[in-house]
Amino acid sequence: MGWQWFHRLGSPRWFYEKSSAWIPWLAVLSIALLLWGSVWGLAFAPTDFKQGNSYRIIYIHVPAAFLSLAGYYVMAISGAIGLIWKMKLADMVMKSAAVIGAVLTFVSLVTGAVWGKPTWGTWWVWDARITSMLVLFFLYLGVIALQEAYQQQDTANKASAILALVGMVNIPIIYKSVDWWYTLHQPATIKFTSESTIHPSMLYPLLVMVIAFYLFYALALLLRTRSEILYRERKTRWVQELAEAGKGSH
Amino acid sequence: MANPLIQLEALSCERDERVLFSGLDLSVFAGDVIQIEGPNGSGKTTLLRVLTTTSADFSGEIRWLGQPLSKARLDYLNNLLYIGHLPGIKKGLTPGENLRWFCGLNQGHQRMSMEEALAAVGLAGYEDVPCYQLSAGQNRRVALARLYLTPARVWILDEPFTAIDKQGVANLEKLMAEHAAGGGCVLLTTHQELDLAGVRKVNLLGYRQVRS
Amino acid sequence: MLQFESLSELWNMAGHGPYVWACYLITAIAIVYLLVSPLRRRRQLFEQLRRQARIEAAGQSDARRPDF
Amino acid sequence: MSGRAAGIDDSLQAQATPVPGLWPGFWATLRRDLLLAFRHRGEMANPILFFLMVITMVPLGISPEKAVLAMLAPGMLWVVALLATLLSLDGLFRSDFEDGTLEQLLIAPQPLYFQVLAKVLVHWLTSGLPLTLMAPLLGVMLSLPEGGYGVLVLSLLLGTASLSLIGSIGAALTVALRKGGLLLSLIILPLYVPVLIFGASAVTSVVEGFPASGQLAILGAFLATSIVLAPLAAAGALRISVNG
Repeated sequence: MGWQWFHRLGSPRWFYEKSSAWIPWLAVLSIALLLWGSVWGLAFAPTDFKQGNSYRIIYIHVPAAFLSLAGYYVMAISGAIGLIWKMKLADMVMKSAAVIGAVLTFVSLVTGAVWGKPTWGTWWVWDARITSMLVLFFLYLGVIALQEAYQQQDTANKASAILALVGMVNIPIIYKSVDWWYTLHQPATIKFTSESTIHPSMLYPLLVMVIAFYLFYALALLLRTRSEILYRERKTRWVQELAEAGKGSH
Repeated sequence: MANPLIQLEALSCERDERVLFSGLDLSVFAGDVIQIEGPNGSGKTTLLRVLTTTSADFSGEIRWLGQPLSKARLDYLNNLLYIGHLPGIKKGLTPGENLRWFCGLNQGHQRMSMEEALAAVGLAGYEDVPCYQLSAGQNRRVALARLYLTPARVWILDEPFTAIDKQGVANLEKLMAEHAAGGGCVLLTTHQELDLAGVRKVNLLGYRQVRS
Repeated sequence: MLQFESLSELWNMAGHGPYVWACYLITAIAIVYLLVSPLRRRRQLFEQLRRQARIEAAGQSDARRPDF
Repeated sequence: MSGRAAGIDDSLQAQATPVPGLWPGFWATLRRDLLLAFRHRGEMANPILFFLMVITMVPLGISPEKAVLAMLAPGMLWVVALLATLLSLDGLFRSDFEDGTLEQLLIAPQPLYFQVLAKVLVHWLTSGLPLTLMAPLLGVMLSLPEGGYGVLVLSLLLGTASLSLIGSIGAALTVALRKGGLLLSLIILPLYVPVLIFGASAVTSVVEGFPASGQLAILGAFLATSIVLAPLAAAGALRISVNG
């Protein structure tokens, strides 16, 4: 009895129908929080006396960085669930999470680079965090490339799930190694301290943005997984009926 | 009635989101020679691959000596010999070296010497010739020499007669009959008509799912 | 408390404006992409399925006609 | 062992077939792959030649000045050794996949873990080990300072073994793909980052007069972890690749 929800969750159709109710809530909430946090961070939060206004990039850089790492775990764990319990829905979540994670990692990389220009006077610094982020980005790209390389969907899922799991085991090691490498080569002049000196009035909008990004991540994952469900179940009657009934609406 | 060696219960195979066959129940007894039939694409090779455990695209249960395969896997594999489309022969090695590797994996359980086995498939004197110098048919026969060596009870053969001459076919049929009579079983696919008494035929077309 | 006295000051951010706004723009593009691409894919899939259904329906009504 | 002329009847039905030994299976694959590597010695030389040639490009591309080369040497030797290993990885399971012996390996009554380990060991013996032995020579060409040679060899010895092990996962994941080679590099290179960092840093620090025992210990830890985990992942990946 207790396992029934688990098996039902494994049914893509059940999930598709159930989840349509969540989308409006998630969409409204995450977009509203994103806008609120952005306006707060851009216009109302106090200017940092050391970095000036460029620090306002933190409000997107840090949440994006959080989610790119958390997203990797979402991807790897759902991949593992798909491998172990052969749950189709988990495979679809994994495939969706790979793309979303890669996009968010890219965002945090680019915002980090742009932030570097006014702060350090250069677009790219081999800072520990940015370097780890770059490696993380490569890991995502590897999973996506492997996923795309296989014609057969089932093999693609399993292979990329294994790669994601191997990556998950490696991520802490990679992060620690890069940290260690950075302390070895760290030039004394560059010191990245904005977070240790951050003032509470600067922190609240960051908190809002972090929550907003998490909600947005859930929304994006949901939308992407749902479209993946439709694609993979396109030969079934319920999807075809949905197509007939849906016409153009959302 | 003796207990079956292999039991398939409600076996269904799905590949590329297409159901190849479903609801296949089959009991394989000692002494059986079973020919799997069906047109191309009906899942013959897939069924054989499922039976060798290299394919997991199935639902249903496979039992070995009454136990689910997941529990009796090692014992089953220890009793299995599979020759597939690809002969599984290293071109860079000699027939003797190839067979030595196979025997090494099942160490110490061979029924005759490698020379005898090669002689039985008509390759006497070829022990030390690299396989890339042999013809496709001869390579095929190197793979078939494993049948003489193995103590395995279950033989799964995918098109074993490909590139084999008439005499070779007759020898192979005789070998299969002996194997079955000795308490083994053979599952095979072939386009040829087998000259063997008591061959059971299973046509996969009969298990094709009808879409409602 | 609002930190900028005019829109142009908000835009300029004491020289850091281009960097900050570029970051927000890139993020906005990414967000829009992540929201729109699954919806677009779904619309295309539905269109394709409807087209297929139409072809199949047409085929069925012509079922008595011999092939070619 | 059943007798030579034993009839089929008694050998088949009399007793259950005994379970084959673990080490004989391991040795069988080890010996077979070593034999194959020996038959194709020409191919074995390729990664070493690659190593040599790329190292030759360094002074040509940067500067023949001794001080510059000495500074670059540890990192360069490590990066190029890593690439050379990567180049040879694509063939690890490919030929077995193409001629059907991989299929036979999967259904052998042997734990796949040890079979993969045997194959990776041969790969290391024929790529990582020669690269390691070559490295001091190339160190001379890049004017690596005197104290660095021992640690260079030791770090490569430990590190290339980890590289072969980690790489086997990628080789297993891409074995069924026609154009797996480039993809293999893409998915494996990020995983090589820690090994590269500690390997190159071991050589650098000993050249600069610091002890390298910490880095070497970490490389050893990587190797131990890889021996335990990588063949497991590779074995799982092989089953998936052959299934698809």
